[in-house]
Amino acid sequence: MNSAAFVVIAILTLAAALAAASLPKLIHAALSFAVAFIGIAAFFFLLGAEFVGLVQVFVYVGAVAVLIVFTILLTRRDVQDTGKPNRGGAIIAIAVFGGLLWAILKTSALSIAAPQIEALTVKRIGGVLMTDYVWPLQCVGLLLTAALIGALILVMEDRNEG
Amino acid sequence: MSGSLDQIFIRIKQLLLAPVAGAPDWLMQITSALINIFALLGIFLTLFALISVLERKILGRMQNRYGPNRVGPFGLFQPVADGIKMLIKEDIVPARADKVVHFLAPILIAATAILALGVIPYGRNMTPFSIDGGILFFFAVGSTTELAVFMAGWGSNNKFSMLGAMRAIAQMISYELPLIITTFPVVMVVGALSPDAIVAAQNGYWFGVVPHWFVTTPWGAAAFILFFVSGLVESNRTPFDVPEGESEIVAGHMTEYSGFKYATFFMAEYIGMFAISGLAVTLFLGGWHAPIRGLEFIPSYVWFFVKLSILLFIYIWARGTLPRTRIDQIMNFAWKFMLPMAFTCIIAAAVWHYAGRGVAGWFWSLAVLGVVYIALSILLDTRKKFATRTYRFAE
Amino acid sequence: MTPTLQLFLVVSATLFSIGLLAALSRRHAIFILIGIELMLAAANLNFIAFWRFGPQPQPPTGVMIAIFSIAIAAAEAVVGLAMVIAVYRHYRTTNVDQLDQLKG
Amino acid sequence: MTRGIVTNLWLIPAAPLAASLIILSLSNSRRSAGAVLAIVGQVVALTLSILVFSLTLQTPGFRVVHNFTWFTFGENALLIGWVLDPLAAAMLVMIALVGLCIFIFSIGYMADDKNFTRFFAYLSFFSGAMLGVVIANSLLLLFVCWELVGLASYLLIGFWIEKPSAAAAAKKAFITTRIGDMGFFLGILWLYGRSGTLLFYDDGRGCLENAGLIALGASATFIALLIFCGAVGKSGQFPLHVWLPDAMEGPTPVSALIHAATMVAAGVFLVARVYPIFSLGAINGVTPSLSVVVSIGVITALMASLVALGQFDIKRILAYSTVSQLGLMMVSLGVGGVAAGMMHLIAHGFFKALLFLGAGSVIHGCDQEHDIRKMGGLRRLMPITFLTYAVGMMALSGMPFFFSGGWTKEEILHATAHWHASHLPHYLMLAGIVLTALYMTRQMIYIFLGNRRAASEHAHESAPVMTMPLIVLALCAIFFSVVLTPAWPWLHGYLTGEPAPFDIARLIQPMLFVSLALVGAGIGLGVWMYRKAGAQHGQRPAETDPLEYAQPALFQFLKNKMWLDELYAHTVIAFSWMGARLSDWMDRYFWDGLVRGFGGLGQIFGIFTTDFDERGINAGVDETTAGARGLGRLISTGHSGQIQTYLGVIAIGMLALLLLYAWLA
Repeated sequence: MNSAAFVVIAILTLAAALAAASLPKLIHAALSFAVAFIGIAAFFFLLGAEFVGLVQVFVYVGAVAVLIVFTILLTRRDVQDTGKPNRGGAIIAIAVFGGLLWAILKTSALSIAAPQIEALTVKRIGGVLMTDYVWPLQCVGLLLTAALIGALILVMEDRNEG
Repeated sequence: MSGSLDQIFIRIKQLLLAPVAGAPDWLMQITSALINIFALLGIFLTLFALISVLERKILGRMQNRYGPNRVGPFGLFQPVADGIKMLIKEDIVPARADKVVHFLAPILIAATAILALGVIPYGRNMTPFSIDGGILFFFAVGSTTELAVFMAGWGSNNKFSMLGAMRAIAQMISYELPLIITTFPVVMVVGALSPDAIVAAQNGYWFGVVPHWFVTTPWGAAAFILFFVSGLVESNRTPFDVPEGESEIVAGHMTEYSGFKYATFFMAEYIGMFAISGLAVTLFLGGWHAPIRGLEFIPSYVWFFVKLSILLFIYIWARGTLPRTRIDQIMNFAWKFMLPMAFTCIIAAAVWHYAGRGVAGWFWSLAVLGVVYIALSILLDTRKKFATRTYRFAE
Repeated sequence: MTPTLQLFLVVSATLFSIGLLAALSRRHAIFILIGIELMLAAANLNFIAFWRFGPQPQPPTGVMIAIFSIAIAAAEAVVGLAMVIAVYRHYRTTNVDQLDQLKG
Repeated sequence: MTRGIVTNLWLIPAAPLAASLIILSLSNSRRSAGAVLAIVGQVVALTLSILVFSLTLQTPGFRVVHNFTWFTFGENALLIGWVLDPLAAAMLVMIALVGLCIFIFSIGYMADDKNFTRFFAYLSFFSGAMLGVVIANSLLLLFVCWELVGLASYLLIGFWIEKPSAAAAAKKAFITTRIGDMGFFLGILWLYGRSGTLLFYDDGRGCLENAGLIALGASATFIALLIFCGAVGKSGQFPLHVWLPDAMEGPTPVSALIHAATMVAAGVFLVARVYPIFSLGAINGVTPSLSVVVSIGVITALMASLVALGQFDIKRILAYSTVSQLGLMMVSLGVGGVAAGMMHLIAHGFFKALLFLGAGSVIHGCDQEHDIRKMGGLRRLMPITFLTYAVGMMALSGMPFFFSGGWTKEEILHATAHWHASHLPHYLMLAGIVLTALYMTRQMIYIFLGNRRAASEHAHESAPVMTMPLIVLALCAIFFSVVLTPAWPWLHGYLTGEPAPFDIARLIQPMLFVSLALVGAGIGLGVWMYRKAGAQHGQRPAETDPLEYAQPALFQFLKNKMWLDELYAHTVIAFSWMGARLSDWMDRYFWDGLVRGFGGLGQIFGIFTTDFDERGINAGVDETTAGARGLGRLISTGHSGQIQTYLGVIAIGMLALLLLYAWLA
């Protein structure tokens, strides 16, 4: 993996994320959120986890982003971010950032290069999913079903008022 | 002889790469990638132009009139004329539009459509970007289209556009499920997500005559039909073109687009169509394999494009034949029929596999499909459920 | 020179902080969701990076955790957005600093 | 081959059960689908039953079992399994066939019921559960299916749940049978404690085989009696018979199913199944438990047939006849005539189903009229029903030579005559036969002969879908007697595993003529007594029963079921009521007074302490509470209700943790 790609992707991702966090218009924020996630997927590609990257794009750009824009449409009354941003929150976030950065930089053990690995094929992932991680897989399936039903119940309009 | 003809494009690429032979690795990669990209764009934009005029001519024939026949021989230069017209037209952007989004939407939609083309094997060793999770890549990119459509609808701040975008997204999401699930049986049977492996798995012939394509198995046939219908919806073609139903909402999410942006949308729609059909060919119709052993001397890419153009003709045929469906009919069809049938295809494929992939398996999976199909057709029998039509007015 | 693990961690830390910023400072409920998603993505990036830079060969544990967390994040987003819609129906606002019914 | 079939024996009950599940999943409007499914399930069960039946014909004394571990707790596993032997096979065929007839009949009978599909689901469930009882090779499995039968009967008796009487009857049936099942379950536990297995046959180790029986020892008597409690409850033996007549509240096909094929048969079948436990350590065929069975049976038989004389509800009469017939079977089992009892059970299954369906047809024809006094003269209006009903009546009252009931009764009489303990049951049974003939004649006269009355004005013959089953069952009731004649005791031989030689000479034997004479006497008496029944005769008004006119007191006694319900109401229930009153009184006056007294003392003490309390303690307490309240307010300000604040706090905590670790490292 070459550093040029890394730099490009990093700049893209962080810029998009910052835009998602700070743009005044919700729609723009949501779209740049999607871009940020594409960037993260690119990172995964760079790290040799193509499958995860594809899943990332698939889930976030294909599903979550669309969901978000749908929500924005359904709560259309205030698409503008009402109220002034919360100063304290910003300060805390920056403090956390500083702390993390400091912690990462002071640990010298982290400055290592990537070892050579055999490519992580989809076949292998599938095998592991179906053997070692089969119970987590089942649980996630259950969770998703529950989330689906729960979401439906939450947004269901009861007849007498709807 | 035939081999050399078959691999002629590979040779050409090698020749083009020769000058940068000594260059570092990444330069090589970039060059070959660029070559692939330009090849793709060249081929498919030509095909787009060709199809756009052919469609008009075929539709014309179907409707007892001549299609375009003025520009050039048989009006074959019609697309050129259209292109020029589109280019020199004024590009109108609504005043209240969200400029950035409005501008980005066509670019994004075209980009995704073209990206999806990248993973399809067009011939022996002719996969532009062969990645391990090719199918997944295809759908991941395809799912981005919805966002682009939404951007178009939202960006051009217009009721019709918004409604059209909503309809488009709704039906795209609904039909993405059957579209993806119908690929599962193939992926399961082959045991790989990469298109190359899938095509390789469809090599050979039953009893030396019937090609090893998955469409020749019951589950394959069913999955292919479901896939094709979902593809129709995904590319917003008749009979599922409610998003741009001229009679209802002017042109759906493209209402506010004019000039070259509109052309881009138009192109994106066609290229998406090519991509879906190409994937269908790859998954079910044996990719670039020849239908009859005797005809294997014909180059592989020819076969691919023959199959592709047959599918495209069916698209056009459907457009010429079928009326437009209601949005609620489309939705019901998606959730109540397509999805269960898609899941059934998975089961049928599993049955086929465990019954030894032979004649027995063939019959068993046919039985599974038949049972479910009959059950569904009994359950969804709407003949006696015609309710009196109710009108709702805005209060 | 190829990027080291540190660089990836720095990126993910930045991403995390941006997510936190969005979740803490913006008033709109959807922004908070976006921020949370960003933080989750940063965590995934960490998992993958540690798996990649970890001693090889090894089972793809990091990848697995990333996949599962993506699935769970999807579920979380679905429910969260549904709640946003429900809240909006009820209070006619999605501005979280007006939603303080639970104050002590 | 055989092994494989027995291994898959579970398919027989599974078919109707599956059918019922599918039907339940159908919407209420898919009536035809429901009926068809139910019938298909039953047909499958019938075919399989006939298959296994033919299998058991091959070798005399055929018995194959298939056992498997249900679950293991600790070190000992709980095994269940299926058994296939003549007893089971014969019951299977009988249940499946009778059930099928009843199913078909109910298509016509329930045609205009709004819960048509639900009804068929319950029916299938019922028959499936009963088939399960029959094939069970483990007392536990049998008990499970047994309870399923109880549940199904509850659902079906209370099928017209909107009728309060139906609901009450369902409850009564359920609770009454539960009382018996209580004992049954105790018996099971005891049995398991003694023999350590609940399997009937487990090549030598089963609880009905030598090893298990030896393990039981002296406790066998009590175990047998406890199990018999269950049988008493299910088969409506005295004193738990009270639910059976009330069960008539259900739809008529249900009554047919309960009385003929499934529910009540279960009790007799149970006794026959665990007969070795009863007969353990018998001195020439007499054991204490068996004597109990006999006495209960005799009491039931006589009591029921007497009560039947005083009833006017067509179905109640049949219900009491069932009770008495079951008593007869119990007697037969008790005196050692297991084969005779089972034969009578099977024969009874057919002709009782016939009678009930006939009654159903009559009720259907007289638009839901149950009172026989309002019927009459239906002979011409419903010829098929009349003829078939007459066949059933003959069979029930035990007319020999031509009707199945006759032979089996004769067998039973034979068995009772050779009982060593006493001859009393024998003579009582003879009396019972007379009574049976009597009340059946009465019913016939009331319903079919004489002049037409209110309900039978517009009566009409039922649809073929209802009469066909009647004809089938009638033919069964007649031709069944072929395999029952002592001349060729085929079924007897089949059940007992002995050879059944053909010997025309044995056709003629004294007992036969005795019973023939008795039946004749009964019918004659009936004709003489009730010749003018239902019509105005002398100074007797039309609606009073001749017997009522002659013996008012006796008739009232019978009419009110010997006041047994009232007896229970005034003993069992009254006792508990009195207990409640007593404890209430104790509570009100005695304990309350005591408490008051203590309370008074406390008050007096309190007066002294208040003073100190006010000055000393309260002050301190007030201070504390004030402090706590203030603290609470202080803390609660943190609960701003702002999620972002909470998030921020979490973030700060994370940061602090991070710094802490960094500092530690």
